[in-house]
Amino acid sequence: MTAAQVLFYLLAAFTVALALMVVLAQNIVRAAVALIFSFCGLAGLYLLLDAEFLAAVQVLIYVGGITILLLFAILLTSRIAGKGVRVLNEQKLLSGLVAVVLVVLLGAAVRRGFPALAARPPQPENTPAIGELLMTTYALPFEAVSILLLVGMVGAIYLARKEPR
Amino acid sequence: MVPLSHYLLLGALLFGIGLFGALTRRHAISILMALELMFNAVNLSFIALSRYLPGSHMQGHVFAVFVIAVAAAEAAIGLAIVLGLYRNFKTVNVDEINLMKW
Amino acid sequence: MDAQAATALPQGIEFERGETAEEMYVNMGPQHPSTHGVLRLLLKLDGELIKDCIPYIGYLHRCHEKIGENRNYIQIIPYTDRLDYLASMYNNWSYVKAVEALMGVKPPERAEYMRVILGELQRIASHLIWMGTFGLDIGNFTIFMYCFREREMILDLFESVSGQRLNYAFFRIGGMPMDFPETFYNDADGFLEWFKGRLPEYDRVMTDNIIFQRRVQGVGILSEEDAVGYACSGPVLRGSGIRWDLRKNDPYGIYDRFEFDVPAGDRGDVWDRYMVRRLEMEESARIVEQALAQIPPGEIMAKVPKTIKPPAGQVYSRVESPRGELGHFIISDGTPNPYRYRVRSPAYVNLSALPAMLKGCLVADAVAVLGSIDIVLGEIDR
Amino acid sequence: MRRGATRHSLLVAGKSGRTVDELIQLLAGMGLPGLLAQAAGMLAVCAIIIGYIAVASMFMIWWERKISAHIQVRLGPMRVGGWHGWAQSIADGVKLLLKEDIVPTAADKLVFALAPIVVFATALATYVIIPFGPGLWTKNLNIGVLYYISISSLTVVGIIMAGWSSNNKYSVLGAMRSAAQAISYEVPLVVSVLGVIMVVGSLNMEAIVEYQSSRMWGFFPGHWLVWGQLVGFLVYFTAALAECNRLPFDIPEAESELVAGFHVEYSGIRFAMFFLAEYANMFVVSAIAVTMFLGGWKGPVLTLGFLSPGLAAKLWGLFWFLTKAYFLIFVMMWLRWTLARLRVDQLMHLGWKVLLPIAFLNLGFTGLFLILKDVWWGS
Repeated sequence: MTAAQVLFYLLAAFTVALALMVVLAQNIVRAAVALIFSFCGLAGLYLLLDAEFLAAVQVLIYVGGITILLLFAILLTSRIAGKGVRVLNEQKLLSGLVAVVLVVLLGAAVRRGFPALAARPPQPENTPAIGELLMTTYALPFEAVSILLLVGMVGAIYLARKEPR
Repeated sequence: MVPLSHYLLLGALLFGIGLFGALTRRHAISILMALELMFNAVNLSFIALSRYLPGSHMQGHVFAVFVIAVAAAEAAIGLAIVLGLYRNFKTVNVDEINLMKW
Repeated sequence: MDAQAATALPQGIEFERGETAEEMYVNMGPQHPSTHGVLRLLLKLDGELIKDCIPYIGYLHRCHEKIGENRNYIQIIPYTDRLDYLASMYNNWSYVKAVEALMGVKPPERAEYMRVILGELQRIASHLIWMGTFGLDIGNFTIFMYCFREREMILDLFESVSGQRLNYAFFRIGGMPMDFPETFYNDADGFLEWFKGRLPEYDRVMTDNIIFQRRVQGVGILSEEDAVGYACSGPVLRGSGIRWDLRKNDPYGIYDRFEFDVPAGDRGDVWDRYMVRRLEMEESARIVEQALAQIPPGEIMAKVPKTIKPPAGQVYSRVESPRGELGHFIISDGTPNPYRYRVRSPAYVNLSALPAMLKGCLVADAVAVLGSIDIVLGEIDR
Repeated sequence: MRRGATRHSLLVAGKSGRTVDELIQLLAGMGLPGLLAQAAGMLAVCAIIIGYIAVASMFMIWWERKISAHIQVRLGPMRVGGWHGWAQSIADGVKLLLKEDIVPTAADKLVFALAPIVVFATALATYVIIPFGPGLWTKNLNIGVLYYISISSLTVVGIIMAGWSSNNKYSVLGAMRSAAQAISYEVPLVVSVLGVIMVVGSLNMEAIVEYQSSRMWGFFPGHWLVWGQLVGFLVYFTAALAECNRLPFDIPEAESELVAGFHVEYSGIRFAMFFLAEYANMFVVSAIAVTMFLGGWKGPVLTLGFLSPGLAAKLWGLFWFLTKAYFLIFVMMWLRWTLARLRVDQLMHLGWKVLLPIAFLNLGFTGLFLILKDVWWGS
């Protein structure tokens, strides 16, 4: 096994274990912390895929931005969470079944669709290539996303604003 | 070398876990977290495909960037909704919030 | 939420129930770096916003007044030192003045001058401590050491006069026990000279600093009506725009012989209270200078019997301490012990206005506002 | 598999990760198998950095105490160790190591234990890209600046973990303040740095330093980016102060309001880790500022007869780099001991309504300037 393989399986196991903790943890803050670490594991996987720009963006946006926001909202809405509260609803079995079936189907599709593709074609340097694509081929979607972000920002502010008395 | 299918399987597994969480968790913020997990599973697949498929020209990366941007917007709005729910219902457990209008 | 509120609140105290669920009850104190002693503030917070506040006192209660009733008139003097331990001279002064009024004794002129000099120096020392700790409250650590440097000099002066640095017990019924030592006049002149040079330094660190101004301006506003309604006095009252100073409005001793101004604010915010104290230091230095120039030679002690037995009757005497109107109320029944001995403490009364000032402030403001009242727990709890 | 490819895929190496690679090759030359040599080399570098952080932080703590003391007309530590109390930090460190490790009963033990590790590990991770001198870096990443920005945003995670797990109202308040502050100041920080990246056209730290290397009239460092990007530098420095939780932006730990904020309940070695991380972060922030605005390790190089020219250049580079970085650290300490603390709302106001627009204006003008330059002088 090469270092890359060792690292891949370690990171994969780490990420999956923490993802399980996210959905199963009793305590929501612990779940959020597990989410943060699983994002870090995913960033490591991106590095293994030579996607260093996205790895950095992953850490910056997901860990430094989104999960911090999540934690902030958790601190605002729930005090030190009580133990023994039911965290899953009654659809456990059904949704578990759905998820398992989905994973099996996807796995089958993957096995069938991408038979042991292991060679990596050469790839241009990440950051400039992405920048160029965003500014040329994908300029329109890029602008659409910026408008989406603007709309999201306005909406979030409107929703979270306190009603004027 | 790690074959592409392993990355895709990992993505599928994470997506399944996220789906299970989104369907079963009671806490609204937990559901958001499970959603983020699913986004990330998709991102992983995008990037893996982009890396392995010949002639992919980084499109997967660009889509991942878009997904991250959308996820950020989703998180902000979702959290604002959660705060609104909390203000109105004094709870964030979605199965207790069963009124269309208050 | 209810369970939490129940544990946070002492028995018998209840906040109004709010409608938002984001409230949090926080105990600020009794162990907290910014409560200047053992004060406990119960804060009802909405995020960082203060919805309500209840000061909860009594951690330093030591039956000062009851002890007073069981001591004779001279023995009480050292006890008064412990009231407002940052301005002991004024406690002595107010008490001694009350007994003198009860007995109809008038201290000699030189003793009056000595009292004014020591008192005004004490006011500077007290305001210096206040300024330093106020700096700590809003996160400016350097002013603290600057102020303590000058206060140390005043304490050196006091030590040369009375032998003590904090609790002097230096005033006597009917005058002063000892005259100034020879070196005192020179040292006092030197100190005043030095001190005037230091005031611009304080201004550079505190008054002129934009962050400091932003932190204190428009914060913790106490309106004129509220200030009067809560019976505030001293810099808190003057900060709200009422020029009320007992040295001018009810001149005692020889204060009518000196020229000085009474600074006052106009908005009643923390900044005004800060500026009032800052300017008062200059005025006090002016008074000390005039008193040092005018002080006549002569007796320092009036004729007073060995055992002090004031005639039956009652008296209320007040002085303008650095914190406001400090009063002593004494009922005598003709015996060597007072029948009733009561202290009107300015910090206690001023503290009662805190909730009014705090409504709608942030947690950080709570510290600044509390600091601007200049409380001394030794006096509040007695 | 090719060796070069491994390095590229694993560590995203840049053009020249010189000194570290030399070390690894040296180890490999001693007969260690490739993977082991690489691991040993990494461990050695890690040990060097941790050692540097420990020593430098202790020095900075002592230095800050001396600076604050002299600002406040006192002397500071004078006893321990003899000369001006130089051993005071060591004594304090030993004391903290020996102290009882207290975990509050109601705390979430796991998160409580993890939080200081997260904070310290993030501080450590940012040292990877700091170019101490020519070739003196752990890894010369292509995405250097972006790497710093993303890793530095992790600190707040540790702070929130600490604040929440302590189960103390003051620490929760501190954690919330910290989260709000980190999010608000991350944005102007990134935007202010973008100006530099646009001018240089690279995220690589070495490229940024090399861009600033030429001098005017033979001595004046006219190509330091601080001249053209003065606004960016000021915005960066202000936001960086906030990122380090230093006064006037230390509201997450404001001792006079929140007692000590997020680390109220920590003591002993765990507290020491927070403390070390704070000083380590100060150094990182200054080092990044030096690299991006103040010419990095560039400075007059004098030849030292008894050293080879390459080594002399490295040592001089290290000297100039540390001199500039510690000057910035001195400024940070100076500010801390002369300014008052901002209030939460003022902090937000400053971040969103003052720094951010200024940073955007700076970005816009930089872009305009670059375009005009292209149009007038041609590329």
